Order: sequence, then C-alpha cells, then structure tokens
Amino acid sequence: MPVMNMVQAINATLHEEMARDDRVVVFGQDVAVNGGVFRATEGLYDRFGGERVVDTPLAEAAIVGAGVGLGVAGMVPVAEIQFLGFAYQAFHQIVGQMARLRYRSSGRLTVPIVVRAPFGGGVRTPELHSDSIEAQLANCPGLKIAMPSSAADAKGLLAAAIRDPDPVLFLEPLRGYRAIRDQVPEGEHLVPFGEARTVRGGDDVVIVAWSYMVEIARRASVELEQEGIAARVLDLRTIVPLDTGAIREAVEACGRAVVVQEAPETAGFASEVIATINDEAFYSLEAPVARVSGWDVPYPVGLLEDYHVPNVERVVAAVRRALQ
Amino acid sequence: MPVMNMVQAINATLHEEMARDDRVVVFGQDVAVNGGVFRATEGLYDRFGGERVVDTPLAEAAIVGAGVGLGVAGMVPVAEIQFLGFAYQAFHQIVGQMARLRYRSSGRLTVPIVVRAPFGGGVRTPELHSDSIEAQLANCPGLKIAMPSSAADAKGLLAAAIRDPDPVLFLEPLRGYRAIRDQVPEGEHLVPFGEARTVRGGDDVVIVAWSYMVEIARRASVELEQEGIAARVLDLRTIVPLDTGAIREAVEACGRAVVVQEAPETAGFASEVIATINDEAFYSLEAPVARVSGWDVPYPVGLLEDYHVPNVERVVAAVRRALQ
Amino acid sequence: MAMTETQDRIAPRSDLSGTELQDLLRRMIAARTFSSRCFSLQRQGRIGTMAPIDGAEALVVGAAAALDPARDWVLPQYRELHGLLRFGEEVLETTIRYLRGDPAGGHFPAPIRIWPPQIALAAQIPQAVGLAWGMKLRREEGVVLTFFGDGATSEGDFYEGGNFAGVLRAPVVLLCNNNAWAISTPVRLQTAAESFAAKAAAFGIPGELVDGRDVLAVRDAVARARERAVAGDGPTLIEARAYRLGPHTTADDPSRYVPPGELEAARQRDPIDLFRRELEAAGVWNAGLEEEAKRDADARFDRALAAAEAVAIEPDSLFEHVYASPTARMERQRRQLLDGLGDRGAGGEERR
Amino acid sequence: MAMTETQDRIAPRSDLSGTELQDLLRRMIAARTFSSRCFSLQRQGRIGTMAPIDGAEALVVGAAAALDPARDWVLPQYRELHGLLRFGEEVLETTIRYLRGDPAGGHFPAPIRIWPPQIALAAQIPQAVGLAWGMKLRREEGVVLTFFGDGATSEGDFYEGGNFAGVLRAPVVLLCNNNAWAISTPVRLQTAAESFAAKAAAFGIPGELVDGRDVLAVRDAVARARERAVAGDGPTLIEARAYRLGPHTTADDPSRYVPPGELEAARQRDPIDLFRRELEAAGVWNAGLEEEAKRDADARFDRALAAAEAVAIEPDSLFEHVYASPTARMERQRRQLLDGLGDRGAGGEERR
Ligand SMILES: Cc1ncc(C[n+]2csc(CCOP(=O)(O)OP(=O)(O)O)c2C)c(N)n1
Ligand SMILES: Cc1ncc(C[n+]2csc(CCOP(=O)(O)OP(=O)(O)O)c2C)c(N)n1
Ligand SMILES: [Mg+2]
Ligand SMILES: [Mg+2]
Repeated sequence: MPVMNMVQAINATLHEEMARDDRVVVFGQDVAVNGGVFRATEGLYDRFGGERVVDTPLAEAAIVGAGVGLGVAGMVPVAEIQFLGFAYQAFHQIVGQMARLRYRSSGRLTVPIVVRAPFGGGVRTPELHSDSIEAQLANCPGLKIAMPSSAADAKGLLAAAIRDPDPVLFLEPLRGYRAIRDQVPEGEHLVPFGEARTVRGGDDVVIVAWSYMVEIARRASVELEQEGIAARVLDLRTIVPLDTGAIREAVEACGRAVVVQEAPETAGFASEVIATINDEAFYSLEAPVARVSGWDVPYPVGLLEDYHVPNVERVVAAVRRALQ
Repeated sequence: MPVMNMVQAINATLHEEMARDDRVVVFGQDVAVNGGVFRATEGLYDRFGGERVVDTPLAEAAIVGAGVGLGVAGMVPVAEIQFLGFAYQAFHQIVGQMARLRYRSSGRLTVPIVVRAPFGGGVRTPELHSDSIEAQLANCPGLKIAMPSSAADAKGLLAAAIRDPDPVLFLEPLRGYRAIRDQVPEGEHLVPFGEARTVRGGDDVVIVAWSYMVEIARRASVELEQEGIAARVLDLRTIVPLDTGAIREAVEACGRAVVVQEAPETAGFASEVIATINDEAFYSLEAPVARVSGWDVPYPVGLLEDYHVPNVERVVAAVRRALQ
Repeated sequence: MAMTETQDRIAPRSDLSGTELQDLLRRMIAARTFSSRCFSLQRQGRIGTMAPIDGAEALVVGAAAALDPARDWVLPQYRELHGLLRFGEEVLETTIRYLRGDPAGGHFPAPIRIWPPQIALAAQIPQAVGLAWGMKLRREEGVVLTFFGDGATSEGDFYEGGNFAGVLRAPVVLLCNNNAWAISTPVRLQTAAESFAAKAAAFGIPGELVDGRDVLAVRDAVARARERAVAGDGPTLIEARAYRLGPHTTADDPSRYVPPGELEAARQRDPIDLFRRELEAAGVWNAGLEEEAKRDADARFDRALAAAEAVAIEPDSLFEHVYASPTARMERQRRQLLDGLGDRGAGGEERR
Repeated sequence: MAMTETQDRIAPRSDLSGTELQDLLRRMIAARTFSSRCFSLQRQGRIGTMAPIDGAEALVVGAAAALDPARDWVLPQYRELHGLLRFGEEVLETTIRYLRGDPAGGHFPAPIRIWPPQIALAAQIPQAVGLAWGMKLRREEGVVLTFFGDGATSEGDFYEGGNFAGVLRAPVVLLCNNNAWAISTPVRLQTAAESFAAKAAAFGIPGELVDGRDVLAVRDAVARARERAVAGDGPTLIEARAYRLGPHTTADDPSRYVPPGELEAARQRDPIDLFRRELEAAGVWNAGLEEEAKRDADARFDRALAAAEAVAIEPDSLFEHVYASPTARMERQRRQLLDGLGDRGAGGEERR
C-alpha cells in the first residue's frame, strides 16, 4: 500500500471517484485551473475538463445552493468551501436547505452532495480559517459529518461520502494535510459511516477524539504508556452518525474517559460525547469524564494559537485527572 | 405590579429603554409602521420617529452587519430578526463578525447590540420559524445569549441586554408571547446575566430548562408533586454566561437531574448542561442525568409538532427514569 | 358553450386561440377560488397560515402557460401554488396537504416538476440556478423558472444566485413577483434601484419589466426568456409588477400600514377583471362561462380537500425522509416516541 | 530638494501643488516598500501569510488622499494597509503586529479611524454602511470608505450592503479594487456584468469606473463621492481597475494560472512607474527624490518593525477582549491555562 499524506489521499480519491462516476462534478473557489489552494483538486481540471471541474464565483451560499440544484438534476456534486470558517456565509443553505430538501419534499428531491472544507488550527492561518464548528453542524438534522484523522480514512470516508445518497460534510484537518501520512489502500476502499475506530488499545482510560485531535490523543497515549497507563484511543470518524455502541463499549471497558476537541468548550461536540456516555455508560464510570477543549474564545491569532489548541500535555494532564 | 404577557413586557421594555437612552435604535423587518409581526415594537415608531425605528430591506445579514456599524458609530442597536430560523442567513455576520469585533480590534471597536428573535414551536408556524438553535450560537464565543421564560424576566433581561456593552442574542419563545403571563415590576428592573432562577423548590430531582421549556418543567413539577415527588425547577435564564454554580448546587442537593430542551438531541445545549454536571457534580449524581429533547429531525410540520416538542408527559417520564 | 370554442384569436394582442385564452382565464379564476377556499379553511382552523394569491393570478398563470410541464421545473416562493395546476391536478391536493401541516405536502408527485414552497426568502434562487446548470450539463431541453417576491430581492441569495446564473449562462428564468409589499414594507424601502428588472445589470443578463396584471404580457415575456434559455443564451430576470390585493397572509392586517385608498385603487385593476373584460369584449367569455369556471373550481377544490383531509398522519413519520435511512440514534428515538405514546396519541401538554 | 517644493501644479491633470503630488508618489513608494519588506519577513518566518499591495498603490493612496482622517473611517479588506499611513504613522506598526499574529494587530490606536483587516470577504460592507448610517444619525460630518476586491463582489454581503446603502442614503463610498484576480479566478468567471461599477444599478446609486492605476483619477473620483455623501446625496460605488502585480499572497503561485505574458504586460503599466514618469516630466520628481523616498520608507519600516517585534505576548491575553469582562467559565479556563503552563511556556505538542 502506498504511503500518502492526507491531501494526496483526498486528491487520489477525487480522481478515482470522478473516473468511476461521470456524474461527479467538483466545483468551488480556485478548484479548477489552480487545483485548489491546498492542491486537493490538482489535476482534475486537466483530466476531466471544464464542465466537471468548475471555478465558481466567490459566494459560498450560492456554491452550496447551486450544489443542491445540481444534485436534484442528477449530478453528484462535490463542492469545496475554501475554509470551513466561510461555511458561515452558507449556513442558511447548508442547514436550512441542503440538509432538509429530502425531508421537505418527503423523499421526492434528494441531494447526494458532499461539501468538503479544511478547518482547524496549528498552521498560523489568518482569522476564521481555523474555526472548528462541527458541533454547530451536528445540531442540524439531515447532515452527515465525516472527520477523518488518517489518510486511509480520508480516502475511505470520502469515497463513501460521494456515494452516500445524503448530504455529507467532509471536514479535513488543515494541519493534517501534509503532517498526517499513512498507508492508503489502493483501489476501492470504503469506510462506512458511524463506525468508530480503535486507534490504540488500552483498558485504563479511553480518549475519545476525532479529526486531528486523534493524532494528539495517540501521542498522549504513547507518552502515557511509558508511565504504565494504557490509554485506548477511539476515533469517532463520523460524528453524525455517531457510533454510540463503540463509545459505550470503550467506557464500559475502561471506566474512565477523556474527550478531546479543538473547538471551544461550551457546547462543543465533546459535550455531546459526554452526554452520550452519561446516557449509555453512566454506571461504568469511575470518575467524571475529563474534557479537553479550545477555550471559550474566538480562534486566536498566530502568536497565541499554541496556547489555545489542545496539545499532548493537556491531554496527558486530563488523563491523569480522569484516573484520580 | 401589572400582569403582562411576554410580548407586552418586551414592548414595554423597548419603550422604556428608548425613552431612557436616545442612542437606542430599533430596526429590522416590519418593526416600524407595522409594529412588528407580533407587535413587539408596537407604538415605537409613532413615539420615537422614523430615525430611531426603522424598517429595513429584507436582508438579515445586512441587518446584523449594519447593526455592527451602528454600534461602532455610538448608537445602541436593537435589531429584530423576524424569526430565529432566519438568523441562519446572518450567521456569518453574527458569529464571524458581531461576536468578534471587540476581540479582533483588541477592544478598540465594540458593539453594544441586541439581536432579538422569536423562536420555538408549538404554534403551527411554517417551516424554519420554529428552529431552536441556541446550542449552535452558544458554541460561538463573544456572544451572550438570554432566553427568558417569564414576562418579568423578559423585561429584566432585555433591559440588561440593551445596557450590556457586548452583543447579546435575546431569544423569545414564540409560544410564550401570549401564553406566558405574570407580574412584571414597574420602572427599572434589571436581571443580571448568568444568574439562574429556582422556579420551584424541591430536593428529589432537579429539572434544568430555559425559555418555554421552563413552563413545561414547571407543569411537570406540579404534576409530580401529586405523586409526592419534589422536583426542583431551575431556569438558566442565560445560557451564556452559564450559571455553573447554580447547576452544581442543585445537583448536589437533589442527586438526580433532568435536562429539557426543545432543540434536537444531538449537540443541543442540554449536552452542555450534562457535561457541566459531569464536570461539577459528578460525585453527587445517583443516576444518569435524563435528557428530554426534540428528536434528531428538522423541526416538523404542523400535524407532527406535538409529537416532537417535549411535553409534560415526556418530562414526567424522564423524572421517573432519573429517580430509578 | 361550444360557441366560444370556435372563436377567433384576439389579434393583435395574442396569437392564442379562443380556447387557449379561456383556459388562461379559467386558471386565474380557479387560482383565486382555491386560494380563497384555503383562506376560509384557515379561519376554520383546518389549515395553518397561508398567503393568498390575490393579485398574482395573471403573473403565475401567464408564466406557467409559457413553460413545458414535461421538461421545465418551477421553484415557487409560497404564494403561487394555487395557480400552477397546469403542472398537474395533484398540485392542488398537495398544496392543501402542505397547508394542513402534512409532511407529504412538500412532495409534488412525479412527474410534476415543482419544488416545495420556499419559506426562507430567496433561498431557492441559487438552487434554481444549480438545477438549470445541471440540466445544461446533462443536455436536457428544459428550463427552470423560479418565483420570488420584491422583498426576496434584498437577500444575498438573490444576488449570489443571479450572478452565478450570469456566469454559468444557466437556462433559468428569474421571475420577480413585485406586488408592492413585503409584509408591511413598501418597495421604496426595499431598494433605491429604478426597478427590480434593473438589477439584471449586476448579473450581466437581460432584465425585463412586464405588467404582472396582464396574463398575456407575462406569458410572452416568459416565453421569450424560455426561448433564450433553451437556445443557450442564458438567464433572464423578469420583474412582473402587480399589487397584493389582500393581506400578506392569514396572520396579517394590512389596514395597519397600507395607505388609505391604495388597495381600493389597485382593485380597480384586478388582473382577473382586466382579462375577463378583454375576453368579453373579444366575445370569448360570458357570464355562463364565468359561472361554470367557478363551479368547476369549487368542485375540484372539494375533491382535493376531501382527499387531503382523508390522510392520516403517523406520528413516527417524523423520522422518515431525514436521511435515506434513519441513523441508529433516530431509531432509538422512534422507539422512545412510540413507547411514550402507548395508545394515547400525542402527549399534547398544551391540552392539559 | 527644496527646488521641487516650489514647483507649479501640473495642470490640467490636477489642481494639486508639487509638494502634494510628491507626497502622493512618496506614499505609493512607501506602500510598496513596506509591503515588500513584509513579504521578505514572511519568507524569513517572522510573520504569517500576507497579501502584497503591488499594483494597488495608486488606488489606495489616491483614495486615502481624498479622505479626511479626522472625520472619515476606512474599512479595509486586507491588501491596503501599507498604503494607509496618511491616517497615522502607527498604521505601519499595527499592521506588522497584525501580520505577526499579535492580538493587538487589529487595534489601530485612536484617533486612527481604521478597522482591522477583513478576512471574510465583503463582510465589512454592511458594517461600513451601518457605520455611515450611524454617523448620519449623529449628524457627524464624515464618511465611510470601504475597500473590497473584485472577488468580494460576488458575496451576498456586497449586494445586501449596497442595497441597504441605497435605501438609507448612507454616506459611504464602496471602493472596489478590481485587480483582475481573486486568487486564481479571473474576473470573467466572477461575473458576467459589464463592469463592477455597473452593479450600482442594482442599488440605485451612482457607479463609476476609474483607472485604478491613476492615483489622481482615483483621488478625484473618491473626492467627488465623498462630497456627494457629505452633502446628503448618499453612497457611491467606485470600481478602480488595476492589476495584481504579484502573487495573491505569500502562499500563492500565480504561474499556475496567470496566462503567460499577462503579468509582464501589466508591469508595463505599473502605477508607480506611470506616476513617477508623469511627475518627472512635470519636473517635480527626480532620482534623488526617489532615492530619498525609498530610504525614508525603509527607515520607517525598520522603526516600526523593531517596535512590533519588541512586544511580548502574554499567553492569557487569549481571554481578553472577548467580552468587556470575561465570564466565570473563562476565568476558570484562564486558571487552567496558567496552571498547565507552569513556567514552561506553551505546551507546543508539535515541537515534541
Ligand atoms: C429569509 C427570510 N426572512 C424573513 C422572512 C419572514 N417573511 C416572510 S414573508 C416576508 C415578506 C416577503 O415579501 P416578498 O418577497 O415581497 O413576497 P410576498 O409575500 O410579497 O409575495 C417576510 C419578511 C422569511 N420568510 N425568510
Ligand atoms: C467569505 C470568504 N470566502 C473565501 C475566502 C478565501 N479567499 C481569501 S482571498 C480570496 C480572493 C479574494 O479576491 P478579491 O476579492 O478579488 O481580492 P484580492 O485578493 O484580489 O485583493 C479568497 C477566495 C475568504 N477570505 N472569505
Ligand atoms: Mg412582495
Ligand atoms: Mg481581486
């Protein structure tokens, strides 16, 4: 299996899916001639032409809205929002429209769209480029939300997203585009939605995470191993649908849990994970679930971001707290 | 003290605040000549004139964006979004801009704006009119979010919001506009943010709620009393800032808790309350916190809404669950 | 009434036959009848809030008449449905179901090419553009027409969508129903532009202002726009100017804000009256036909209403059509709902 | 160089004195110098991503020259700051701090009337309109000018804001910096409109197309717009057409998408060269002045940079200026941050 970084895996998957299904159309800002500002769509324009790989005007709401129409027309739209923080500009189309057309039409009109967007901090981007807003989207029924943490999963989840009959938000950790590298299966590789992955085993405590925070959790787990603490790492992979069963089993096995997210603490998706643990595995808990989050502040400027985004140290400290 | 319904209390408060401070400007769709589609702004146009009470074009993002500018100019903007579901159209201005200008400018530019909007179900409105999206907004640092459940609090919190130096979302339960009636203090009445209110006492279980769900919780508590169950009702009043201390004390006193929200279950604000209980009062809990929510579906059409919005029966059932 | 069937065209105003002209007027009368019947149903508590079509009959029926229901799609706002039965008789039943709060009320059964009413103003415009773009990519013959109000033109979605349409040369007709009001907000507070048609300059597409009270003028304008679109010449923005001859919705009281006399003046130019007089003058319409048209509309409404009201709604249909298949969590919630209900029906706390 | 100070005006092109003309050119040279210096700092890893001003000097300096820094506000996009020192020398240090990732980099100290750079394209436009509206309500004399790119005009915020401005007759100048590109997207894919100035028709306000390479033309156009605004005649949309003479930002590689030769051709009409030649021809500029202008700009940059880099950032400044005072939860978080840090500084997991 070839080793790829995450953006290479995404690019390869887009190539494969466009070749497999000629209804797939890729569009957004700077995705065609320029191949995307992170090269995620590199080579698609040359290979599949200007009808299927389209640079649009600079308008996120219209990108998503037009994608909804494209989907009803029988195409398989794959839209790129250049940074997830600009999905705010399209929130009404994503949440009020794209997510609901199946419901509003009682199944007559359906939208097999994927909206891809990079997000997350750690790479000194300008403001709004780093916002982690998955919890806001997860509170909107009708969306599925995939958040891969490895190149292999990026491939498997993206292919599954493109083939999914429902709207999928595919959120890519900016920091992982080049920093995350792993073996990616060749050919057909689908990762089903709603199936969490155990990244490292362990029975003392489980660290639940998604997207780039899985990498932080993994490093924390490696570090903890040296202290003799066996920290299981559970990667949710998709937050909607959520693999409640895997969360329950992990908490039942470990009795202690830590949840790590990059988003602000208040009303972040970590709260939902904790509420789910409360629902499903309360009596297995030996201590409160520890929560590691970004602080309740706007994603900060470059010189402050290292103090904001959860790091290995904070996760390790939280594990120690959970073990008390 | 006069008895008022909630919309009367809001209207009276707007009158008082506009009379008190001539920098207050009320604007939005149909707020001037028509007095607002629910009459919340009735009489303001005649009394304060067309410079201070303004019907704007039909554009939520520009309403909020212009409000940001008005605030920097030295006015005290009070914007109305006709229904909270249309705040999606303004999400980028609310979350990316209004909430952050103080932060982005390190305190140079500040926006003492209030954005009022009705929301919530139970009154057979068309789609999007009923969406409860407070959790999505609570995940956005820089906003304060007030959600009154009584006419008196509507007055006290709205007056406090207008005088607050920061952007406040003031979310009004549509169903309570006329259905909620209580005694409203005359003259100056301010309810500080971040101070929950105990609506009914009780030590067997605490029901945590906000906005109209407080009324449902209250009725459930009355019903439970007949069975000899003393259910305390805690009204959060503002979800940001959150009165963590009041939640902790209530859970410590009762040992059991139920959280009620109208929003969809997944990633709703109830999850944050449960996570907060986990953080603050885990060792006091004798049973899992029970969560009563709307289902994970788009807010439904009229003939289905009674099956969706939490009602007294579901809250009572949840209390019984929490008491097991 | 066979007489009128053989009647000649009313040249130079139109190249339509007498039958065709009668058909237009019948549809306008039917639209108003259906809408008025719904208004009454709302007053009886049998349906929810509704937006009467009064004053927009000519522009809706005229636009629909220029389309090919087998090939073209319509994305309505919320005020036009009673005038769109050219796309299929089931439009009426579905519309009543929509207004009743039946989840299937947004499902216009195939092959009817109508999207559900749009409540979020202007949100359907980029969608219409995308649909048209997709049809173009698929080399389909049809066009997309979307209706929206004067108020809706202030939303970013209108502009973003219009600009997209221009760039993509999408086969779409953007039809602005300028009825002078957005609830209580008059057009003069909506924009300082010379007209809504003038906004086409921002998109680099043709903009046309047409008398929205004149069913033939609207039909011609839409037909021209459709032709351009099908020929690959891209989108058109049409402003059809009429007047809202009643309240915004069943929840509105226009006496609070409409200047005295304005509504009465507008009623003098009721689009149905104007067209009726024209057809009468041309000898293709008379009191008998009028009577029959109304009777027919009432009978159709009765049938549609009976069918719509016969539908029983399953509580757990809440969980259908959110996704192609519900998530595990939703299945758990469905069980919770059904367990909680037992055989008592909805909890209905308001009823306690 | 006192000679030039007494030089006559270069009629009929301008009514400015030689000194004033020199001042404009100096500001343009300084803008490019500052921007180039920042570009190098980015390459050295001392600041983050930045957007060079190259090609926009005339339109930024010309616009600023028409404003009254004591009364007027500027809401920039992100490419103009190096040309706005007419509003205060501290603009430069603040801009460097911004690019360094210093939280105070968005705080242009009073009385400088400049908002922080706007990253969310077009979002500042409705804000500019609201600010202007507020100034009008307060009977202040000033106007608001906002810069935005050709790409930004596709956003709903541009249109919603422009339309609001028209209705409110807000004293605002909407200045579109059309530099032919939005990253890799050329204007022809951005809109089918004849020009960006033509979009003014959608707002019912004057639209003016001006040569953005000509500092005097821009200054005149903005001065006219300002006059109209102050006189109560409302907003103006100005499209200043120039060309982006370099990469979009330090992260961009235009060779991937700019057609060969296009950039070289545009450099032939570099706004600084054009104006320099004009002033040289008029006898108000020479190599000595050029040399001095550059040296001066470098010296000012050195000073500003030293000041900016001397600033130490407190980790817990994270929690400041979110609200007027932090919430209790934020105070707890602040303690968590400081406890966690101990005296070890940031965790910096990437460094492990
Ligand atoms: C995005 C959005 N904002 C606000 C509303 C509330 N609202 C419903 S109808 C209406 C007026 C619409 O006016 P117009 O577009 O002219 O259509 P008309 O009703 O006159 O046909 C408003 C403000 C809405 N439905 N959607
Ligand atoms: C709302 C939003 N969408 C996307 C982006 C990403 N982005 C940054 S700059 C840019 C191009 C801007 O082009 P233009 O407005 O012409 O300004 P220029 O950079 O050419 O001066 C894009 C797409 C953004 N910053 N904001
Ligand atoms: Mg209207
Ligand atoms: Mg540009």
